[in-house]
Amino acid sequence: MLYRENGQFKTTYARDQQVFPILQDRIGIALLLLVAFVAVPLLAPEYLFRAILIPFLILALAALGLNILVGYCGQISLGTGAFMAVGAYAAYNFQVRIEGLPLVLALLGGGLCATIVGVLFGIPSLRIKGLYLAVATLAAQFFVDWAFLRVSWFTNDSASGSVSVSGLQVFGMPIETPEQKYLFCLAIVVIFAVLAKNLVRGAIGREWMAIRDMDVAASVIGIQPMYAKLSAFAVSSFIVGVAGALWGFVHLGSWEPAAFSIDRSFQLLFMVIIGGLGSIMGSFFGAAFIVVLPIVLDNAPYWFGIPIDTALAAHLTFMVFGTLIVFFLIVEPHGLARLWSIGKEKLRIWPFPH
Amino acid sequence: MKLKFLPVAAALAAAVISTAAFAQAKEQFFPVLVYRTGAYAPNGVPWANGYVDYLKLVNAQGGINGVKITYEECETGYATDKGVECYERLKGKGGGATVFQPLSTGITFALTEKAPGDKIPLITAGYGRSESQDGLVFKWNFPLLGTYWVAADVLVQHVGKREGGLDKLKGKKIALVYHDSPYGKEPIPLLQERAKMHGFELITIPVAHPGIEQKAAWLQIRQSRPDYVFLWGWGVMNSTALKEAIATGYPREKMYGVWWAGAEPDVKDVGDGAKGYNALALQHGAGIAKVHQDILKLVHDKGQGTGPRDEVGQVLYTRGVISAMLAVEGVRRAQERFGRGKIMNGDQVRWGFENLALDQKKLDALGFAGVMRPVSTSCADHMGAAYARIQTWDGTKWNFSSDWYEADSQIIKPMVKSAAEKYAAEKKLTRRTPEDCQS
Amino acid sequence: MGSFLETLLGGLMTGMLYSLVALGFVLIFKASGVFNFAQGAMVLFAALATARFAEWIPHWTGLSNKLLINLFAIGVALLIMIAVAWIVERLVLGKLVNQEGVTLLMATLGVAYFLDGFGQSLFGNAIYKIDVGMPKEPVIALEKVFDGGVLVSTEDLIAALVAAALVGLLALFFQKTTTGRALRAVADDHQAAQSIGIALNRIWVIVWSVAGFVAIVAGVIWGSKLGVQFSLSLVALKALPVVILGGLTSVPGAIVGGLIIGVGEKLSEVYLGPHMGGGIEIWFAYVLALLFLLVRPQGLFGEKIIDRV
Amino acid sequence: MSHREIGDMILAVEDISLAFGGVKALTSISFDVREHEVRAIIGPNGAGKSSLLNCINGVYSPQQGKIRFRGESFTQMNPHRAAVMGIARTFQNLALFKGMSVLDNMMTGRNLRMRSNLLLQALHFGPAAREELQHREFVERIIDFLEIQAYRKTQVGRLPYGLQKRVDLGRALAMEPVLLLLDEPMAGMNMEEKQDMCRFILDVNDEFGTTIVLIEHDMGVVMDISDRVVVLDYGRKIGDGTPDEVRSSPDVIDAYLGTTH
Repeated sequence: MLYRENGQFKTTYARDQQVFPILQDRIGIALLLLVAFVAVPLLAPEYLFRAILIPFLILALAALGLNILVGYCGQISLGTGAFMAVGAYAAYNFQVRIEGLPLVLALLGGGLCATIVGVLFGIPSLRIKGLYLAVATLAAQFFVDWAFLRVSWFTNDSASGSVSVSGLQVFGMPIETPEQKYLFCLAIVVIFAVLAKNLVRGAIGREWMAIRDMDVAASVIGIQPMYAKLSAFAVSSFIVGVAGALWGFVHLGSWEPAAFSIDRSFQLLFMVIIGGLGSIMGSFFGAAFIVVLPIVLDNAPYWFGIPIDTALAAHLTFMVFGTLIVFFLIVEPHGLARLWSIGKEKLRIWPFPH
Repeated sequence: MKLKFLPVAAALAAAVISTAAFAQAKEQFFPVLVYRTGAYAPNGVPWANGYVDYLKLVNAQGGINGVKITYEECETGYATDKGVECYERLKGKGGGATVFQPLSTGITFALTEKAPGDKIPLITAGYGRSESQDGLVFKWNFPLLGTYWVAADVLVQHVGKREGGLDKLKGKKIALVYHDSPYGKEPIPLLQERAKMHGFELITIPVAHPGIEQKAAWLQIRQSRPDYVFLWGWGVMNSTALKEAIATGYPREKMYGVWWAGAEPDVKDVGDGAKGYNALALQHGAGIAKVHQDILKLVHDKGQGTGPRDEVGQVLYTRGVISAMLAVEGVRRAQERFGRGKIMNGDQVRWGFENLALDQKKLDALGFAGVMRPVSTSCADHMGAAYARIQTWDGTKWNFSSDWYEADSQIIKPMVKSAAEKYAAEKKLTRRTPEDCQS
Repeated sequence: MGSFLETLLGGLMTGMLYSLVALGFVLIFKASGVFNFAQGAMVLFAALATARFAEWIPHWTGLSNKLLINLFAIGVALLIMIAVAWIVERLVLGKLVNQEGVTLLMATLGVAYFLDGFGQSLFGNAIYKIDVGMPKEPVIALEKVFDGGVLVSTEDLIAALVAAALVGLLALFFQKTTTGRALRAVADDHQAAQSIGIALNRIWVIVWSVAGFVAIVAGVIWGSKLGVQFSLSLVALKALPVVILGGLTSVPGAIVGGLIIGVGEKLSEVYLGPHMGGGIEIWFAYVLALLFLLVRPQGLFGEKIIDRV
Repeated sequence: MSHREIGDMILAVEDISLAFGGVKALTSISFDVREHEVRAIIGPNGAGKSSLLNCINGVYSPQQGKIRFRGESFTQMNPHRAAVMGIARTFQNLALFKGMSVLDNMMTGRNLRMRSNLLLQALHFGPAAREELQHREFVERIIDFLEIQAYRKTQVGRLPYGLQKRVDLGRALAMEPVLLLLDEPMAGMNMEEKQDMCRFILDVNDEFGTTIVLIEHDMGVVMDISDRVVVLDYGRKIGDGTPDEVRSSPDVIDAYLGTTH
């Protein structure tokens, strides 16, 4: 009964164009942010921060970036891990080579380099479509991994090819404790989510979706496929690059190309599809699902005090994970975001079925 | 979704913490990072079994001066981010983790950044980052028994001896076939150093994870005809390398593996083809010593064996046992200073590892006679020993085929120092003072 | 020159195996429009089954004849793969008809996860042996012509021949048998196929079973080369550039593509690798395929896509 | 019929030929369109009507011939330039953006006129926001005009066919086109839907003075609303003139006897 838009008349188009036209949604979001920014830092234990929340936020950001490319512009990419890697290593180089460069600038710099690489590997999309493109993007994946292993300049000539950062700080505030790290990531993620939302509901977003849905018609309306596709690659890989930098700097602290392997790319694609193609919120759902599920699964035996062989537990995790993936794809091919909105619809007209 | 998961996860995590909180007073908690699944499981499993079996043995013998050991396994799958998650999951349990041993160079790198903050030592017996031997910079890392620079150095010494003197290496070709990862790259600086000294040519041939695609690598070897091949592999890469060596007709006698490429899983299913293949032994080899008999008697016979019985005494199993023993002895040593029969925290255990004095007598008492040599660490030297032997596969088992070599500290020390300095500079660390060493 | 020939041969023989795995992809894509990322998992699963049953059968039956044991083991594995095919059709594909290609792709990844976990918890996760009596020692040919001669790995040679035979067999199966024709019909147009009374789900089970069989052969060959172990599931990755180079829907494409990729990989690694620090074969294949696609977006033999308005 | 004076020639198709591989779709077609007029293209299925439109707005590029539009002449158009010059187009078998709402579909028609860059859009601030609003208002006028207010936020994929056709028209109108190409706007509609559509087309032609080229099968409709008619058969022009002239042309008659009924 509480969830209603009755009596909320939109007198101007501006009001109508808000991201959350319904009052209750706005309140909900406000509460969510309140919890995320205030309650969680006060209550959550360290493990939750380090092992779940921080990875969740960073990967959600990456998924958000990928969603712009796959969900909004319809260009499948299996090279996301590579773009994350570019972001991470570029940011690293900015940091070690430019004395006293602020962290935020290093991260954004990482994002920019990822953008360049992303656009470069996006060019084939002007000719190659669908699964062919998907597999073609693997070229980016493997080439980039190789480059960071082989070209020692990228790793500042570390003998092992593994790089590490420390002493992070923003505007004089250190980013050391899990709470600080969490809040830093959260802030960045929220900002990017808002920016991304604005993009996808604006002119460029419409161009992306037009290309996705019917590229011939789009070009007839005057949309240039080249601009639309490459801008999608650019925006997407920028966000992904920043996420990669965060993954290296904030989450791992020390990393090697293996941290951005092809498994990562698949993992992110999972998030986008399970969460919901073409939905900002879906990226978060997907990330939560893919990050939390395996951890919950292989922690479960200990929580319920069932002594279970580690290997078996790991295999069961694999099996349950795979099954759930398939299950969700069958139940709702359009992802959790769709389930969510259906739920809201039902709630809106509750208790009347129609 | 997020909202739904937060409370759930929070509750569960809380549950974990609380169980940890009222964990029985007199128990020392050992987290066990393992990989029993994935591409590297065949090598990860025996190590893990040995590690856990030894912990069980210690408990069966009454614990560490009466302090019982608790432990929990966490599956890393040899993946860095899973490793980090495991670390975070276990570090707070059982009243605080004693020591971590990730058995993965990648994970070691990641944990090296986290351990100091949590004051938990890392043992990386026979792996990890070579410069972490320098305890004045790497306060929490303990590459006990040897690093990859030690391994590479010993291998060069051995082939030099085989040629009749290091000077005879001039103009020779040595190919390094390595796992394309931090692990495989570690030895390269030292080999380059040695190559400069003795004037042999070093050919480096990377093999991509997981190492099942080596045809090209071995075609290169067949064409460049190196006098020796050093194999820096792990998991399926090792057996594949041997098979390709057979397929391209490279003599196994001229192949030398690092001590992670010298165990039963690497040669078993190659069988006779691997005859003559050599590998380093990280001090110990295969075979049943007193400690193994104890494990069989007090653990396996009680039906508490972790793995199959015939695995006891295998190379990687024994390495697991030794790793566990080192961890336990660190605690014992710490108790000598901070109170017998007490539970040691990470900082105290670190002191223990820093002041290990495992002489032959102690080792014999522990049942490690003939398995390994004495280890004694110091604040400055976190390695404690730099000895290794060569072992050779005769088609059915490993036999020692050389006596002990000690790595040449003349060469390694300066490399460690400069590398450690570089790290300290990057991290803006100051070297530890003598006072700090007392702590 | 001798070494060049060796590399070329090595490439061709490896390529033949790639073709074999690629064929698995193509078959399934042709008939059901699914880009089956579970192919690798199927190879591992099949290999594990074969290896383990080859171990167990003697214990159960006291059989001692190696050939018989292997045949039995492969037979059992085949039954299992057919079961897998049937289950996949029932529980996964049947429920996902006319979904987006990428959704199906993700579903197969789910299947892959399941098979990896299931296979290893069922059959174990150590290294297992498949011994079909492959000769291991190489032979040196043309010693007169080049110094050092040309080394030919007999094992690879046999493997390549078996693969080639199987590929030929499947090509025949597609061209000659009624089932094969039915498959082709389905591939060309699902509705039409149904309208002339071809039961899709039956076809799919058949195709997945055939792909399962291909997986077994690939698994046995790679398995006896490398030992059966988790990493086998990664050989499928090597087949991806092959399928896009050859065209997702083309059997000859898979064959030719496999050979091109195999040779390209090995030559690049051996001759370019040393100048670039090595390890380039992992991406070279993909870049090769990518550049090729820029010229021919539908791959070597893929059908051209014309979108009309 | 509407009372607005026909201006002078705005579009001329000169001797266009198009072939796919060996198949000839169009052979040396020529005709012209005058400002403000409603020009119909008729002909049996496969006569090449749609291909002709595709040549005019550059989706296909003819092997031979010229297209002269507003004084400029092109050997081959490209879709973007066509759009910039004010040629809009609807599609025979709907080519709407199924995943997007009615509103967004129409807003894409305004994209060409939007100037603010990525960054501004991302911040959704100042000019970007204002621009978005102005265009929203324009599109709302078209929505009112087409009487689809109720479906603004609905995904077009979910709309009934007739309404989708309207949205298709609306998207084209949003471009404020000079020349509007309609490819069978009434195909598969029932009587009153057709009447509505006729009304819309004529109103567009009236109120905005948009020049219209439409393909239609329904002879009745064609004869009612068009000023002049081009008749194609097997890719050749077999008739051109006012409805009455065409109706009485012998070639046209037997072409149609040859195909329909």
